[in-house]
Amino acid sequence: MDEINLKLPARPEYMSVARLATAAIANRIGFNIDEIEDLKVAVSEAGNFLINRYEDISYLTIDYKISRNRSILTSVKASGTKVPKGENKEDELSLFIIESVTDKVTKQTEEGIIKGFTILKTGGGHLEQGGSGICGKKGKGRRYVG
Amino acid sequence: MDEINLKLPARPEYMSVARLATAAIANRIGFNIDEIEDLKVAVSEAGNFLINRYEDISYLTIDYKISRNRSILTSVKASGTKVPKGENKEDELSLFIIESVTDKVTKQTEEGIIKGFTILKTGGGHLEQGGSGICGKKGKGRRYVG
Amino acid sequence: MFYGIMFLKYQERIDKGVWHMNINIQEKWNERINSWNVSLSGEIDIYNAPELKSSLLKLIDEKNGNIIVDCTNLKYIDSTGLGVLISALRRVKDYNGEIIINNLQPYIYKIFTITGLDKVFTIKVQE
Amino acid sequence: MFYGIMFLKYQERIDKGVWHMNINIQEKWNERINSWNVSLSGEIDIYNAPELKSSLLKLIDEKNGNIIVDCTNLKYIDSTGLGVLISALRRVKDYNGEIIINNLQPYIYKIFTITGLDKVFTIKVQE
Ligand SMILES: Nc1ncnc2c1ncn2[C@@H]1O[C@H](COP(=O)(O)OP(=O)(O)O)[C@@H](O)[C@H]1O
Ligand SMILES: Nc1ncnc2c1ncn2[C@@H]1O[C@H](COP(=O)(O)OP(=O)(O)O)[C@@H](O)[C@H]1O
Repeated sequence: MDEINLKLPARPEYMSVARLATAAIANRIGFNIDEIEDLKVAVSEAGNFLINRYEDISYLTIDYKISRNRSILTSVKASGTKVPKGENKEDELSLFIIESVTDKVTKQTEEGIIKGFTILKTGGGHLEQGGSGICGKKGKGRRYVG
Repeated sequence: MDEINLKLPARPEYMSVARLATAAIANRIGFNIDEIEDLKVAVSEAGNFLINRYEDISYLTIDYKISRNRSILTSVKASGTKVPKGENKEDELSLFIIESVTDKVTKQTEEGIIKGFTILKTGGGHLEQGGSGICGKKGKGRRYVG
Repeated sequence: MFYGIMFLKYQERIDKGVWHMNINIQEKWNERINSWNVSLSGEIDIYNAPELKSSLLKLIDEKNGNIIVDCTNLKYIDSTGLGVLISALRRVKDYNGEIIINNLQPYIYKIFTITGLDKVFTIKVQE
Repeated sequence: MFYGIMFLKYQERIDKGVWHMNINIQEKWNERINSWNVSLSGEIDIYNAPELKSSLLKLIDEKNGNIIVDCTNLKYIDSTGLGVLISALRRVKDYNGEIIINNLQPYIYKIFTITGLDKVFTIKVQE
Protein backbone atom coordinates (compact mmCIF):
# COMPACT_ATOMS: atom_id res chain seq x y z
CA MET A 1 0.00 0.00 0.00
CA ASP A 2 1.50 3.31 -1.13
CA GLU A 3 0.62 6.56 0.54
CA ILE A 4 0.75 10.13 -0.70
CA ASN A 5 0.10 13.14 1.51
CA LEU A 6 -0.73 16.62 0.35
CA LYS A 7 -1.24 19.57 2.67
CA LEU A 8 -2.30 22.90 1.24
CA PRO A 9 -3.86 26.21 2.28
CA ALA A 10 -7.65 25.88 2.54
CA ARG A 11 -8.30 28.65 0.06
CA PRO A 12 -10.26 28.59 -3.20
CA GLU A 13 -7.18 29.36 -5.32
CA TYR A 14 -5.50 26.11 -4.31
CA MET A 15 -8.33 23.76 -5.23
CA SER A 16 -6.95 23.50 -8.76
CA VAL A 17 -3.71 22.16 -7.26
CA ALA A 18 -5.65 19.50 -5.35
CA ARG A 19 -7.45 18.51 -8.54
CA LEU A 20 -4.32 18.19 -10.64
CA ALA A 21 -2.48 16.20 -7.96
CA THR A 22 -5.49 13.90 -7.67
CA ALA A 23 -5.67 13.42 -11.42
CA ALA A 24 -1.95 12.65 -11.58
CA ILE A 25 -2.23 9.99 -8.89
CA ALA A 26 -5.32 8.37 -10.39
CA ASN A 27 -3.67 8.39 -13.81
CA ARG A 28 -0.52 6.82 -12.42
CA ILE A 29 -2.34 3.83 -10.96
CA GLY A 30 -4.24 3.21 -14.18
CA PHE A 31 -7.68 4.75 -13.64
CA ASN A 32 -9.41 5.42 -16.94
CA ILE A 33 -10.34 8.95 -18.03
CA ASP A 34 -13.78 8.70 -16.49
CA GLU A 35 -12.55 7.35 -13.18
CA ILE A 36 -9.86 10.02 -12.98
CA GLU A 37 -12.47 12.69 -13.55
CA ASP A 38 -14.74 11.20 -10.89
CA LEU A 39 -12.07 11.18 -8.19
CA LYS A 40 -10.95 14.67 -9.13
CA VAL A 41 -14.52 15.93 -8.82
CA ALA A 42 -15.02 14.17 -5.47
CA VAL A 43 -11.84 15.53 -3.89
CA SER A 44 -12.56 19.00 -5.21
CA GLU A 45 -16.11 18.99 -3.86
CA ALA A 46 -14.94 17.70 -0.48
CA GLY A 47 -12.58 20.68 -0.34
CA ASN A 48 -15.33 23.06 -1.47
CA PHE A 49 -17.65 21.76 1.22
CA LEU A 50 -15.13 22.29 4.00
CA ILE A 51 -13.95 25.70 2.77
CA ASN A 52 -17.55 26.88 2.35
CA ARG A 53 -18.68 25.65 5.72
CA TYR A 54 -16.07 26.83 8.21
CA GLU A 55 -14.40 30.18 8.89
CA ASP A 56 -11.36 28.84 10.68
CA ILE A 57 -9.81 26.32 8.32
CA SER A 58 -6.24 27.28 7.57
CA TYR A 59 -5.28 24.19 5.60
CA LEU A 60 -6.59 20.99 4.09
CA THR A 61 -4.78 17.67 4.35
CA ILE A 62 -5.42 15.19 1.58
CA ASP A 63 -4.13 11.65 2.11
CA TYR A 64 -4.24 9.06 -0.63
CA LYS A 65 -3.90 5.38 0.22
CA ILE A 66 -3.28 3.39 -2.92
CA SER A 67 -4.05 -0.32 -2.99
CA ARG A 68 -2.72 -2.98 -5.31
CA ASN A 69 -6.28 -3.69 -6.46
CA ARG A 70 -6.34 -0.29 -8.13
CA SER A 71 -8.38 1.52 -5.54
CA ILE A 72 -7.61 4.81 -3.86
CA LEU A 73 -8.87 5.68 -0.40
CA THR A 74 -8.69 9.45 -0.09
CA SER A 75 -9.12 11.41 3.10
CA VAL A 76 -9.82 15.14 2.80
CA LYS A 77 -9.63 16.83 6.17
CA ALA A 78 -9.93 20.38 7.48
CA SER A 79 -7.51 21.81 10.03
CA GLY A 80 -10.22 23.73 11.88
CA THR A 81 -14.00 23.38 12.12
CA LYS A 82 -14.92 25.40 15.19
CA VAL A 83 -16.37 28.48 13.50
CA PRO A 84 -19.17 27.66 11.07
CA LYS A 85 -20.06 30.13 8.31
CA GLY A 86 -23.71 30.89 7.47
CA GLU A 87 -25.95 28.59 5.41
CA ASN A 88 -24.67 27.65 2.01
CA LYS A 89 -27.01 26.24 -0.59
CA GLU A 90 -24.19 24.55 -2.44
CA ASP A 91 -23.18 22.31 0.47
CA GLU A 92 -25.91 19.85 -0.33
CA LEU A 93 -24.97 19.91 -3.99
CA SER A 94 -21.33 19.12 -3.09
CA LEU A 95 -22.34 16.17 -0.91
CA PHE A 96 -24.65 14.85 -3.55
CA ILE A 97 -21.96 15.00 -6.22
CA ILE A 98 -19.32 13.34 -4.02
CA GLU A 99 -21.66 10.45 -3.29
CA SER A 100 -22.65 10.05 -6.91
CA VAL A 101 -19.18 9.76 -8.40
CA THR A 102 -17.46 7.52 -5.85
CA ASP A 103 -17.91 4.01 -4.50
CA LYS A 104 -18.15 4.94 -0.86
CA VAL A 105 -17.97 8.15 1.16
CA THR A 106 -17.70 8.37 4.93
CA LYS A 107 -18.01 11.65 6.81
CA GLN A 108 -15.32 12.10 9.44
CA THR A 109 -17.23 13.63 12.33
CA GLU A 110 -16.35 14.72 15.86
CA GLU A 111 -19.21 15.58 18.19
CA GLY A 112 -21.53 15.79 15.23
CA ILE A 113 -19.30 18.21 13.34
CA ILE A 114 -18.03 17.22 9.90
CA LYS A 115 -14.23 17.48 9.91
CA GLY A 116 -13.58 15.72 6.63
CA PHE A 117 -14.41 12.94 4.23
CA THR A 118 -13.04 9.53 3.42
CA ILE A 119 -13.62 8.68 -0.19
CA LEU A 120 -13.19 5.26 -1.80
CA LYS A 121 -12.83 4.98 -5.56
CA THR A 122 -11.91 1.77 -7.32
CA GLY A 123 -10.70 1.88 -10.90
CA GLY A 124 -11.38 -0.72 -13.50
CA GLY A 125 -9.22 0.94 -16.09
CA HIS A 126 -11.65 -0.14 -18.80
CA LEU A 127 -15.25 0.24 -19.92
CA GLU A 128 -17.70 -1.00 -17.34
CA GLN A 129 -21.08 -1.40 -18.97
CA GLY A 130 -23.58 0.93 -17.39
CA GLY A 131 -21.01 1.52 -14.67
CA SER A 132 -19.68 4.95 -14.11
CA GLY A 133 -20.88 6.28 -17.48
CA ILE A 134 -23.69 8.79 -17.61
CA CYS A 135 -26.44 6.26 -18.05
CA GLY A 136 -25.56 4.17 -15.04
CA LYS A 137 -25.99 7.06 -12.65
CA LYS A 138 -29.02 8.59 -14.32
CA GLY A 139 -31.45 6.91 -11.95
CA LYS A 140 -29.98 8.81 -9.03
CA GLY A 141 -30.75 12.15 -10.74
CA ARG A 142 -32.56 14.75 -8.67
CA ARG A 143 -33.74 18.24 -9.40
CA TYR A 144 -32.32 21.27 -7.71
CA VAL A 145 -34.47 24.05 -9.10
CA GLY A 146 -38.07 23.96 -10.17
CA MET B 1 3.72 33.12 2.64
CA ASP B 2 1.71 30.04 1.66
CA GLU B 3 3.07 26.57 2.11
CA ILE B 4 2.25 23.32 0.35
CA ASN B 5 3.65 19.96 1.40
CA LEU B 6 3.72 16.82 -0.68
CA LYS B 7 5.05 13.50 0.54
CA LEU B 8 5.22 10.55 -1.84
CA PRO B 9 6.93 7.20 -2.28
CA ALA B 10 10.47 7.64 -3.65
CA ARG B 11 9.83 5.47 -6.65
CA PRO B 12 10.14 6.29 -10.36
CA GLU B 13 6.43 5.82 -11.02
CA TYR B 14 5.53 8.71 -8.75
CA MET B 15 7.75 11.33 -10.33
CA SER B 16 4.97 12.23 -12.76
CA VAL B 17 2.80 13.08 -9.77
CA ALA B 18 5.50 15.39 -8.40
CA ARG B 19 5.76 17.08 -11.79
CA LEU B 20 2.05 17.67 -12.19
CA ALA B 21 1.67 18.99 -8.66
CA THR B 22 4.60 21.32 -9.24
CA ALA B 23 3.14 22.55 -12.51
CA ALA B 24 -0.23 23.16 -10.86
CA ILE B 25 1.33 25.24 -8.10
CA ALA B 26 3.52 27.28 -10.45
CA ASN B 27 0.54 27.87 -12.73
CA ARG B 28 -1.59 28.97 -9.82
CA ILE B 29 0.81 31.69 -8.73
CA GLY B 30 1.15 33.02 -12.26
CA PHE B 31 4.39 31.59 -13.61
CA ASN B 32 4.47 31.67 -17.40
CA ILE B 33 4.67 28.49 -19.47
CA ASP B 34 8.43 28.58 -19.58
CA GLU B 35 8.86 29.16 -15.86
CA ILE B 36 6.38 26.40 -15.05
CA GLU B 37 8.35 24.01 -17.23
CA ASP B 38 11.63 25.03 -15.59
CA LEU B 39 10.41 24.40 -12.05
CA LYS B 40 8.82 21.12 -13.09
CA VAL B 41 12.11 19.99 -14.62
CA ALA B 42 14.12 21.05 -11.57
CA VAL B 43 11.89 19.25 -9.06
CA SER B 44 11.79 16.17 -11.22
CA GLU B 45 15.58 16.07 -11.60
CA ALA B 46 16.06 16.59 -7.86
CA GLY B 47 13.85 13.54 -7.31
CA ASN B 48 15.74 11.58 -9.97
CA PHE B 49 19.05 12.42 -8.38
CA LEU B 50 17.99 11.22 -4.94
CA ILE B 51 16.23 8.08 -6.19
CA ASN B 52 19.22 7.19 -8.37
CA ARG B 53 21.78 7.76 -5.67
CA TYR B 54 20.49 5.98 -2.57
CA GLU B 55 19.10 2.51 -1.93
CA ASP B 56 17.22 3.30 1.25
CA ILE B 57 14.92 6.17 0.38
CA SER B 58 11.35 5.22 1.11
CA TYR B 59 9.77 8.59 0.41
CA LEU B 60 10.41 12.09 -0.85
CA THR B 61 9.06 15.20 0.83
CA ILE B 62 8.55 18.20 -1.37
CA ASP B 63 7.77 21.48 0.38
CA TYR B 64 6.81 24.58 -1.57
CA LYS B 65 7.04 28.00 0.08
CA ILE B 66 5.20 30.54 -2.02
CA SER B 67 6.04 34.23 -1.66
CA ARG B 68 3.95 37.24 -2.58
CA ASN B 69 6.68 38.33 -5.00
CA ARG B 70 5.87 35.34 -7.18
CA SER B 71 8.71 33.14 -6.16
CA ILE B 72 8.61 29.54 -5.02
CA LEU B 73 11.22 28.06 -2.71
CA THR B 74 11.02 24.30 -3.12
CA SER B 75 12.70 21.77 -0.90
CA VAL B 76 13.02 18.21 -2.21
CA LYS B 77 14.24 15.87 0.47
CA ALA B 78 14.93 12.14 0.77
CA SER B 79 13.81 10.14 3.78
CA GLY B 80 16.98 8.03 3.85
CA THR B 81 20.49 8.48 2.44
CA LYS B 82 22.53 5.92 4.33
CA VAL B 83 22.97 3.33 1.58
CA PRO B 84 24.47 4.74 -1.62
CA LYS B 85 23.96 2.94 -4.92
CA GLY B 86 26.83 2.55 -7.38
CA GLU B 87 28.05 5.31 -9.70
CA ASN B 88 25.42 6.83 -11.94
CA LYS B 89 26.46 8.84 -14.97
CA GLU B 90 23.18 10.71 -15.01
CA ASP B 91 23.66 12.30 -11.57
CA GLU B 92 25.86 14.99 -12.99
CA LEU B 93 23.41 15.61 -15.79
CA SER B 94 20.60 16.04 -13.25
CA LEU B 95 22.60 18.52 -11.18
CA PHE B 96 23.56 20.45 -14.27
CA ILE B 97 19.97 20.73 -15.44
CA ILE B 98 18.65 21.78 -12.03
CA GLU B 99 21.20 24.57 -11.84
CA SER B 100 20.53 25.74 -15.37
CA VAL B 101 16.77 26.15 -15.07
CA THR B 102 16.47 27.76 -11.64
CA ASP B 103 17.61 30.95 -9.93
CA LYS B 104 19.40 29.30 -7.04
CA VAL B 105 19.96 25.76 -5.83
CA THR B 106 21.34 24.76 -2.47
CA LYS B 107 22.30 21.21 -1.61
CA GLN B 108 21.02 20.11 1.78
CA THR B 109 23.92 18.13 3.17
CA GLU B 110 24.62 16.32 6.42
CA GLU B 111 28.16 15.13 7.04
CA GLY B 112 28.94 15.65 3.40
CA ILE B 113 26.01 13.54 2.23
CA ILE B 114 23.41 15.15 -0.02
CA LYS B 115 20.00 14.71 1.59
CA GLY B 116 18.07 17.03 -0.63
CA PHE B 117 17.89 20.29 -2.55
CA THR B 118 16.45 23.73 -1.97
CA ILE B 119 15.42 25.32 -5.22
CA LEU B 120 14.50 28.95 -5.75
CA LYS B 121 12.56 29.98 -8.82
CA THR B 122 11.09 33.43 -9.33
CA GLY B 123 8.43 33.95 -11.95
CA GLY B 124 8.00 37.07 -14.01
CA GLY B 125 4.86 35.86 -15.68
CA HIS B 126 5.93 37.57 -18.88
CA LEU B 127 8.66 37.55 -21.50
CA GLU B 128 12.06 38.34 -20.07
CA GLN B 129 14.45 39.23 -22.85
CA GLY B 130 17.25 36.73 -22.95
CA GLY B 131 16.01 35.46 -19.61
CA SER B 132 14.88 31.92 -19.30
CA GLY B 133 14.37 31.49 -23.05
CA ILE B 134 16.70 29.23 -25.01
CA CYS B 135 19.11 31.93 -26.00
CA GLY B 136 19.71 33.25 -22.52
CA LYS B 137 21.01 29.94 -21.28
CA LYS B 138 22.88 28.93 -24.39
CA GLY B 139 26.18 30.22 -23.07
CA LYS B 140 26.10 27.73 -20.22
CA GLY B 141 25.92 24.84 -22.69
CA ARG B 142 28.33 21.97 -22.17
CA ARG B 143 28.94 18.77 -24.04
CA TYR B 144 28.28 15.39 -22.53
CA VAL B 145 29.44 13.07 -25.26
CA GLY B 146 32.08 13.56 -27.82
CA MET C 1 12.02 32.81 -32.35
CA PHE C 2 10.14 29.62 -31.59
CA TYR C 3 10.22 30.62 -28.00
CA GLY C 4 9.14 34.12 -28.81
CA ILE C 5 5.97 32.78 -30.34
CA MET C 6 5.13 30.71 -27.29
CA PHE C 7 5.70 33.68 -25.07
CA LEU C 8 3.59 35.88 -27.26
CA LYS C 9 0.67 33.51 -27.07
CA TYR C 10 1.00 33.57 -23.33
CA GLN C 11 1.25 37.31 -23.29
CA GLU C 12 -2.00 37.58 -25.24
CA ARG C 13 -3.69 35.48 -22.63
CA ILE C 14 -2.44 37.66 -19.81
CA ASP C 15 -3.52 40.76 -21.69
CA LYS C 16 -7.04 39.39 -21.88
CA GLY C 17 -6.72 39.64 -18.16
CA VAL C 18 -8.72 36.67 -16.99
CA TRP C 19 -6.49 33.70 -17.62
CA HIS C 20 -4.76 33.96 -14.30
CA MET C 21 -8.04 32.78 -12.84
CA ASN C 22 -7.97 29.74 -15.14
CA ILE C 23 -11.08 30.87 -16.96
CA ASN C 24 -11.88 32.95 -20.00
CA ILE C 25 -15.33 34.48 -20.46
CA GLN C 26 -16.32 36.06 -23.75
CA GLU C 27 -19.72 37.54 -24.50
CA LYS C 28 -21.60 39.05 -27.44
CA TRP C 29 -25.15 40.34 -27.80
CA ASN C 30 -27.20 38.86 -30.65
CA GLU C 31 -30.10 41.23 -31.35
CA ARG C 32 -31.87 38.97 -33.85
CA ILE C 33 -32.48 36.17 -31.35
CA ASN C 34 -32.56 38.44 -28.30
CA SER C 35 -29.74 36.47 -26.69
CA TRP C 36 -26.34 36.78 -25.11
CA ASN C 37 -23.76 34.44 -26.58
CA VAL C 38 -21.34 33.61 -23.81
CA SER C 39 -18.35 31.35 -24.38
CA LEU C 40 -16.52 29.79 -21.45
CA SER C 41 -13.09 28.24 -21.56
CA GLY C 42 -10.98 26.75 -18.81
CA GLU C 43 -12.11 25.59 -15.40
CA ILE C 44 -14.93 27.08 -13.35
CA ASP C 45 -14.49 26.38 -9.68
CA ILE C 46 -14.82 27.87 -6.21
CA TYR C 47 -11.99 30.28 -7.06
CA ASN C 48 -13.37 31.97 -10.13
CA ALA C 49 -17.13 31.25 -9.90
CA PRO C 50 -17.70 34.70 -8.30
CA GLU C 51 -16.19 36.25 -11.41
CA LEU C 52 -18.54 34.26 -13.64
CA LYS C 53 -21.48 35.28 -11.47
CA SER C 54 -20.78 38.99 -11.72
CA SER C 55 -20.21 38.67 -15.48
CA LEU C 56 -23.56 36.96 -16.01
CA LEU C 57 -25.46 39.34 -13.74
CA LYS C 58 -23.98 42.30 -15.59
CA LEU C 59 -25.21 40.89 -18.89
CA ILE C 60 -28.69 40.27 -17.50
CA ASP C 61 -28.82 43.80 -16.12
CA GLU C 62 -27.76 45.22 -19.46
CA LYS C 63 -30.28 43.33 -21.58
CA ASN C 64 -32.99 40.94 -20.45
CA GLY C 65 -32.28 38.27 -23.05
CA ASN C 66 -31.71 34.55 -23.19
CA ILE C 67 -28.24 33.30 -22.43
CA ILE C 68 -26.60 30.84 -24.79
CA VAL C 69 -23.47 29.40 -23.22
CA ASP C 70 -20.89 27.78 -25.48
CA CYS C 71 -18.88 25.23 -23.50
CA THR C 72 -16.71 23.81 -26.30
CA ASN C 73 -13.59 24.73 -24.33
CA LEU C 74 -14.94 24.31 -20.83
CA LYS C 75 -12.81 21.74 -19.03
CA TYR C 76 -14.37 21.61 -15.59
CA ILE C 77 -17.25 22.96 -13.56
CA ASP C 78 -17.83 22.36 -9.87
CA SER C 79 -20.83 22.80 -7.57
CA THR C 80 -20.00 26.48 -7.14
CA GLY C 81 -20.12 26.99 -10.90
CA LEU C 82 -23.40 25.09 -11.12
CA GLY C 83 -24.71 27.34 -8.34
CA VAL C 84 -23.88 30.39 -10.44
CA LEU C 85 -25.76 28.97 -13.42
CA ILE C 86 -28.75 28.13 -11.20
CA SER C 87 -28.73 31.60 -9.74
CA ALA C 88 -28.55 33.18 -13.21
CA LEU C 89 -31.36 30.92 -14.41
CA ARG C 90 -33.60 32.20 -11.60
CA ARG C 91 -33.12 35.76 -12.77
CA VAL C 92 -33.56 34.88 -16.44
CA LYS C 93 -36.79 33.02 -15.69
CA ASP C 94 -38.16 36.16 -14.02
CA TYR C 95 -38.52 37.67 -17.50
CA ASN C 96 -39.38 34.32 -19.12
CA GLY C 97 -35.95 33.89 -20.70
CA GLU C 98 -33.96 30.70 -20.84
CA ILE C 99 -30.38 29.50 -20.49
CA ILE C 100 -29.13 27.17 -23.21
CA ILE C 101 -25.89 25.27 -22.68
CA ASN C 102 -24.16 24.12 -25.86
CA ASN C 103 -21.28 21.79 -26.66
CA LEU C 104 -20.75 20.42 -23.18
CA GLN C 105 -18.09 17.74 -22.98
CA PRO C 106 -19.63 14.39 -22.04
CA TYR C 107 -17.84 14.15 -18.72
CA ILE C 108 -19.10 17.58 -17.72
CA TYR C 109 -22.58 16.73 -18.91
CA LYS C 110 -22.41 13.84 -16.47
CA ILE C 111 -22.30 16.31 -13.56
CA PHE C 112 -25.45 17.95 -14.89
CA THR C 113 -27.19 14.57 -15.21
CA ILE C 114 -26.17 13.40 -11.76
CA THR C 115 -27.64 16.51 -10.20
CA GLY C 116 -30.76 16.56 -12.36
CA LEU C 117 -29.74 19.90 -13.83
CA ASP C 118 -30.01 18.41 -17.33
CA LYS C 119 -33.77 18.81 -16.89
CA VAL C 120 -33.52 22.44 -15.86
CA PHE C 121 -31.21 23.78 -18.55
CA THR C 122 -31.48 23.11 -22.27
CA ILE C 123 -28.25 21.23 -22.96
CA LYS C 124 -26.49 20.06 -26.11
CA VAL C 125 -23.53 17.71 -25.65
CA GLN C 126 -20.41 17.65 -27.86
CA GLU C 127 -20.32 14.80 -30.36
CA MET D 1 -23.04 6.95 -26.84
CA PHE D 2 -20.85 9.99 -26.35
CA TYR D 3 -19.37 8.27 -23.38
CA GLY D 4 -18.92 5.07 -25.30
CA ILE D 5 -16.70 6.86 -27.76
CA MET D 6 -14.49 8.28 -25.04
CA PHE D 7 -14.16 4.89 -23.46
CA LEU D 8 -13.31 3.32 -26.76
CA LYS D 9 -10.52 5.77 -27.39
CA TYR D 10 -9.14 4.93 -23.98
CA GLN D 11 -9.52 1.24 -24.61
CA GLU D 12 -7.49 1.55 -27.81
CA ARG D 13 -4.72 3.15 -25.84
CA ILE D 14 -4.68 0.39 -23.27
CA ASP D 15 -4.67 -2.20 -26.02
CA LYS D 16 -1.56 -0.63 -27.45
CA GLY D 17 -0.20 -1.63 -24.11
CA VAL D 18 2.26 1.12 -23.38
CA TRP D 19 0.12 4.06 -22.37
CA HIS D 20 0.04 3.04 -18.75
CA MET D 21 3.68 4.03 -18.70
CA ASN D 22 2.77 7.48 -20.05
CA ILE D 23 4.71 6.86 -23.21
CA ASN D 24 3.99 5.48 -26.64
CA ILE D 25 6.80 4.23 -28.88
CA GLN D 26 6.16 3.38 -32.53
CA GLU D 27 8.80 2.26 -34.95
CA LYS D 28 9.12 1.43 -38.66
CA TRP D 29 12.07 0.42 -40.79
CA ASN D 30 12.73 2.53 -43.91
CA GLU D 31 14.92 0.49 -46.27
CA ARG D 32 15.48 3.29 -48.77
CA ILE D 33 17.26 5.56 -46.29
CA ASN D 34 18.59 2.73 -44.13
CA SER D 35 16.86 4.19 -41.08
CA TRP D 36 14.50 3.41 -38.26
CA ASN D 37 11.66 5.88 -37.93
CA VAL D 38 10.74 6.02 -34.28
CA SER D 39 7.93 8.22 -33.00
CA LEU D 40 7.65 9.05 -29.34
CA SER D 41 4.61 10.45 -27.60
CA GLY D 42 3.99 11.26 -23.98
CA GLU D 43 6.56 11.76 -21.25
CA ILE D 44 9.93 10.02 -21.00
CA ASP D 45 11.18 9.95 -17.46
CA ILE D 46 12.94 7.81 -14.88
CA TYR D 47 9.93 5.48 -14.84
CA ASN D 48 9.73 4.51 -18.48
CA ALA D 49 13.23 5.33 -19.78
CA PRO D 50 14.28 1.68 -19.32
CA GLU D 51 11.47 0.71 -21.69
CA LEU D 52 12.70 3.22 -24.28
CA LYS D 53 16.24 1.92 -23.87
CA SER D 54 15.32 -1.69 -24.53
CA SER D 55 13.17 -0.65 -27.51
CA LEU D 56 16.02 1.29 -29.10
CA LEU D 57 18.61 -1.41 -28.43
CA LYS D 58 16.31 -4.01 -29.98
CA LEU D 59 16.04 -1.91 -33.13
CA ILE D 60 19.80 -1.41 -33.32
CA ASP D 61 20.35 -5.14 -32.88
CA GLU D 62 17.85 -5.90 -35.62
CA LYS D 63 19.28 -3.52 -38.20
CA ASN D 64 22.31 -1.28 -37.92
CA GLY D 65 20.68 1.82 -39.36
CA ASN D 66 20.28 5.46 -38.49
CA ILE D 67 17.55 6.37 -36.05
CA ILE D 68 15.15 9.18 -36.90
CA VAL D 69 13.12 10.12 -33.86
CA ASP D 70 9.89 12.04 -34.38
CA CYS D 71 9.09 14.04 -31.26
CA THR D 72 5.99 15.90 -32.46
CA ASN D 73 4.01 14.45 -29.56
CA LEU D 74 6.78 14.23 -27.01
CA LYS D 75 5.80 16.28 -23.98
CA TYR D 76 8.71 15.78 -21.63
CA ILE D 77 12.13 14.18 -21.38
CA ASP D 78 14.30 14.06 -18.28
CA SER D 79 17.98 13.30 -17.69
CA THR D 80 17.25 9.58 -17.68
CA GLY D 81 15.68 9.85 -21.12
CA LEU D 82 18.62 11.90 -22.38
CA GLY D 83 20.91 9.21 -20.99
CA VAL D 84 19.09 6.60 -23.06
CA LEU D 85 19.54 8.69 -26.22
CA ILE D 86 23.24 9.20 -25.42
CA SER D 87 23.69 5.52 -24.83
CA ALA D 88 21.91 4.65 -28.10
CA LEU D 89 24.02 7.24 -29.93
CA ARG D 90 27.20 5.54 -28.72
CA ARG D 91 26.11 2.27 -30.25
CA VAL D 92 24.90 3.88 -33.47
CA LYS D 93 28.21 5.72 -33.84
CA ASP D 94 30.02 2.37 -33.62
CA TYR D 95 28.74 1.60 -37.11
CA ASN D 96 28.96 5.25 -38.24
CA GLY D 97 25.23 5.80 -38.06
CA GLU D 98 23.50 8.86 -36.66
CA ILE D 99 20.51 9.80 -34.53
CA ILE D 100 18.30 12.58 -35.89
CA ILE D 101 15.74 14.17 -33.62
CA ASN D 102 12.84 15.86 -35.41
CA ASN D 103 10.01 18.17 -34.38
CA LEU D 104 11.15 18.79 -30.84
CA GLN D 105 8.98 21.24 -28.94
CA PRO D 106 10.94 24.40 -28.14
CA TYR D 107 10.81 23.89 -24.38
CA ILE D 108 12.21 20.39 -24.76
CA TYR D 109 14.86 21.63 -27.17
CA LYS D 110 15.90 23.96 -24.39
CA ILE D 111 16.96 20.95 -22.28
CA PHE D 112 19.14 19.75 -25.16
CA THR D 113 20.71 23.20 -25.52
CA ILE D 114 21.38 23.61 -21.83
CA THR D 115 23.24 20.32 -21.73
CA GLY D 116 25.07 20.86 -25.00
CA LEU D 117 23.35 17.85 -26.52
CA ASP D 118 22.13 20.02 -29.39
CA LYS D 119 25.66 19.72 -30.74
CA VAL D 120 25.72 15.94 -30.46
CA PHE D 121 22.40 15.05 -32.06
CA THR D 122 21.03 16.46 -35.30
CA ILE D 123 17.93 18.28 -34.11
CA LYS D 124 15.01 19.98 -35.86
CA VAL D 125 12.69 22.05 -33.68
CA GLN D 126 8.91 22.43 -34.22
CA GLU D 127 7.88 25.72 -35.77
N1 LIG E 1 -31.20 24.60 -5.23
C1 LIG E 1 -29.94 25.02 -5.18
N2 LIG E 1 -28.98 24.11 -5.05
C2 LIG E 1 -27.73 24.51 -4.95
N3 LIG E 1 -27.33 25.77 -4.97
C3 LIG E 1 -28.24 26.72 -5.10
C4 LIG E 1 -29.58 26.40 -5.22
N4 LIG E 1 -30.27 27.55 -5.34
C5 LIG E 1 -29.38 28.52 -5.30
N5 LIG E 1 -28.15 28.03 -5.16
C6 LIG E 1 -26.92 28.79 -5.00
O1 LIG E 1 -27.07 29.62 -3.89
C7 LIG E 1 -26.79 30.95 -4.22
C8 LIG E 1 -27.91 31.85 -3.80
O2 LIG E 1 -28.92 31.70 -4.73
P1 LIG E 1 -30.07 32.76 -4.94
O3 LIG E 1 -31.17 32.39 -4.01
O4 LIG E 1 -30.39 32.76 -6.38
O5 LIG E 1 -29.44 34.10 -4.42
P2 LIG E 1 -28.43 35.07 -5.11
O6 LIG E 1 -29.19 36.32 -5.30
O7 LIG E 1 -27.32 35.21 -4.12
O8 LIG E 1 -27.97 34.47 -6.39
C9 LIG E 1 -26.64 31.03 -5.70
O9 LIG E 1 -25.47 31.69 -6.01
C10 LIG E 1 -26.55 29.63 -6.13
O10 LIG E 1 -25.17 29.41 -6.30
N1 LIG F 1 28.20 11.60 -20.55
C1 LIG F 1 27.10 11.12 -20.03
N2 LIG F 1 26.33 11.94 -19.31
C2 LIG F 1 25.21 11.49 -18.76
N3 LIG F 1 24.78 10.25 -18.84
C3 LIG F 1 25.50 9.39 -19.56
C4 LIG F 1 26.68 9.78 -20.18
N4 LIG F 1 27.16 8.72 -20.81
C5 LIG F 1 26.35 7.72 -20.59
N5 LIG F 1 25.32 8.10 -19.83
C6 LIG F 1 24.26 7.27 -19.29
O1 LIG F 1 24.85 6.25 -18.55
C7 LIG F 1 24.40 4.99 -18.98
C8 LIG F 1 25.54 4.10 -19.27
O2 LIG F 1 26.05 4.46 -20.51
P1 LIG F 1 26.90 3.53 -21.44
O3 LIG F 1 28.34 3.73 -21.05
O4 LIG F 1 26.53 3.81 -22.83
O5 LIG F 1 26.50 2.08 -20.98
P2 LIG F 1 25.22 1.22 -21.31
O6 LIG F 1 25.77 0.07 -22.07
O7 LIG F 1 24.69 0.83 -19.99
O8 LIG F 1 24.28 2.03 -22.11
C9 LIG F 1 23.62 5.20 -20.22
O9 LIG F 1 22.38 4.54 -20.13
C10 LIG F 1 23.39 6.65 -20.28
O10 LIG F 1 22.10 6.83 -19.79
